[in-house]
Amino acid sequence: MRTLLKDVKTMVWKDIVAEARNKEMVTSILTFAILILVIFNFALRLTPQIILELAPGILWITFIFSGLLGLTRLFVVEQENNTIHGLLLSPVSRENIYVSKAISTFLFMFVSEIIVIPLFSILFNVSLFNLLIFAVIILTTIGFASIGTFFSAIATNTKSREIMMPMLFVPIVVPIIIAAVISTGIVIQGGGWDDIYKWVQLIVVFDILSVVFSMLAFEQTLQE
Amino acid sequence: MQSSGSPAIQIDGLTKSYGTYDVLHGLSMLVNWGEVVSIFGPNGSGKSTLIKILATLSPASSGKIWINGLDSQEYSHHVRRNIGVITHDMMLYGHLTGLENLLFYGTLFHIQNVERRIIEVSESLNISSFLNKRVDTMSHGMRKRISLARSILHDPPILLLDEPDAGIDQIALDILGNLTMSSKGKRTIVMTTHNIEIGFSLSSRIAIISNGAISYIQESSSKTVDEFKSDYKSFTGVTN
Amino acid sequence: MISSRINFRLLLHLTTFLVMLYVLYLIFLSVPTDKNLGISQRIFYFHVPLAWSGFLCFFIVLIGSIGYLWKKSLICDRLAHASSEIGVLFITLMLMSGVLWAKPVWGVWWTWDPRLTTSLILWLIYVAYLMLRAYSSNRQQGAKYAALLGIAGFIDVPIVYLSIYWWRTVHPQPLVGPATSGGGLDPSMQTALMISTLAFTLVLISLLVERMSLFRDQYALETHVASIKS
Amino acid sequence: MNYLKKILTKTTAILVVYLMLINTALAKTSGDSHASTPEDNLPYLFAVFALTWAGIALYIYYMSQKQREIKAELDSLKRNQE
Repeated sequence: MRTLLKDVKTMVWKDIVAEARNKEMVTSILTFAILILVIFNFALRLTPQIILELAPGILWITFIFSGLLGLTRLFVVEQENNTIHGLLLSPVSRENIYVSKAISTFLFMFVSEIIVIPLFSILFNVSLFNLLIFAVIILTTIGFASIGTFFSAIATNTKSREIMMPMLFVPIVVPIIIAAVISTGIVIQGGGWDDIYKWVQLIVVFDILSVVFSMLAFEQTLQE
Repeated sequence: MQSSGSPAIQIDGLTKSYGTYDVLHGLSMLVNWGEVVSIFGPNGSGKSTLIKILATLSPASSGKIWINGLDSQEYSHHVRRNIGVITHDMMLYGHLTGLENLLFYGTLFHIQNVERRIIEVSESLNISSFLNKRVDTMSHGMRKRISLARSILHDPPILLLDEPDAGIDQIALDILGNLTMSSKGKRTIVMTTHNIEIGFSLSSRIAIISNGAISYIQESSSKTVDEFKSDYKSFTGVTN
Repeated sequence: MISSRINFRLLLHLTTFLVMLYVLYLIFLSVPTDKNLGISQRIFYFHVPLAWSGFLCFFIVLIGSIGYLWKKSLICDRLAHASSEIGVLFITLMLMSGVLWAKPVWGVWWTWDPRLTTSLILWLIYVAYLMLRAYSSNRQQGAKYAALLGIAGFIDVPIVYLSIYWWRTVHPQPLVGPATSGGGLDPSMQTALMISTLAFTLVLISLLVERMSLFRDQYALETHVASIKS
Repeated sequence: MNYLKKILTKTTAILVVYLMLINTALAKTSGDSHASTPEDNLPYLFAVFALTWAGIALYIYYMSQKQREIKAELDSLKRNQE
């Protein structure tokens, strides 16, 4: 357990330092997210009445597509000098490599989302500053990051990562997309914990399943 | 580290198949402590595959490998601590400095007193002067030397070199040669190379892979380079 | 040996063919026309068996995937690959027949009904499965990745169904659901449905056997070519 | 095997046409007995039927093409070896 924490900490630290220097992941997620928000503003004529109906959908489309952009590039960093072999040659277990990558991904996605939320609130006049919405965002992002990291490892090794990543990722995460959109909508419309309880439960179940599955199966994505 | 009795590397009936096609077929080999073994073979003969399997990067389809007496599939964690691997890939993070890279790998190997060990290794490889530069600003030769430092940081008793001489400059080549010579008797080295002269001069035994198995293995002292070259030709049908 | 295998296959195909002929007789000549839904109700005898055999295919993919990852058995890989192709074919046909049934019965081509939507997601997952094999850098990698997706997809589908089911109750649609499937079936209709399901399962098995043997020949040839080249 | 597939493809095609004809006949009679059920529905049934069989027939055709490719390659290999 202690070595797990230490190894994961070391690897996440490495990802954060590298990210802090090149800012590739967060910048690409963020710029893409802002562009999507702007397009939505032109594409839909949003009156104050319908904005409450559409806001959750817009928010989550933004998160999913900008997140996908980050996920697609996740393992490219490790491929540049074949550093992934460096990791695999160290005595760190494969599960720990997965866990650290998933945590880094979660952090980068979450940081971008935290920046998008106030922007969204300003641009669309919908307040998203609500503890329940944060909880939903955190839990759903855990789901995205955990299964996304797994599929990113697969997609990176195929001939066309840009096509394979969304094809693998989107159909599988349909349940948590639905759950996230609906519970965000309920909270925006004034609903409370009791109204979103079963949706949150669904997200948590998905998170647990995807983390367990990915940890068990991650080794298979790395072997040749 | 060297447990008494068991050889450094023992390979028994190693087979690696891709689908129904066998790259390695029933390869067996024994490497004793302190030996330097060079493996030659034409392209696609399975040299790199052998190194990958020895390095636990790729699982064997059948057959067994013992490294330091331990089954390499079952005790892969222990095995990884005992081996250092050098390939033409640098395995360094461009956005981190040389020092950060070494610290990162050192921590992953749970090295006691990482800083002291890094100083020790950087002095022996003469890399201290550019240790604080970011790797992506270094020259190719500098990176190669940092990469060498990375592979011996945890002081592995066994080194696996997969075409280490491919695409490196003279300085790095000299350092590699020094490293190999200075490790003679201390470290066990298995290397693959295309350069017969270098491989021959560095190693104590020379082997040829063909048809997925070791078809030739000799003490290098019993032959001259030219004799070996003609042997190589007759065993593989190609002049390197 | 070889001739007996071919005889077995011939027998299988012949049986499939005969049962299918009988089903066609039942559907078009024997079974009464549904009073509420009219003649289009006969689509039902294609639609439901296609769905059943499509889902069965993906169950076979799961079995093959587990077998391949666990035992590295190449037969399991062929089974999963062949089954995924046939499953995608069946679900495609099922979705198309669903669309063509929905129009006369519900007045729209498509409803986001849980069953229809889940089938669509399922279809997407297994199209990704086939793409993964096509885009992988080599056959072993493709087989392994596809097997992982075959298992993940199968775990995911019930959750997809549940979420869509809940989602539908939140967003009720102004349309009526399938009015007369299930319960109020005439006994002769039930028999026809059962035999039709059997017939489509036989079609599935026939196709599967042929596709698997084709894969075996294909791989054997590739291996042979690879060994000649090296 | 190739031969069998050819037969299968052809019979399927014939079967489709044949049963479409039957269906047309059927539609006329059933149209009379069920005044309430308009014949408009019939094309849908037609379409489903044709699609299903066309889909399966196409798949069989695809397989037979593959088989032919394999055979051709095998033959060329044999010729090269001789």
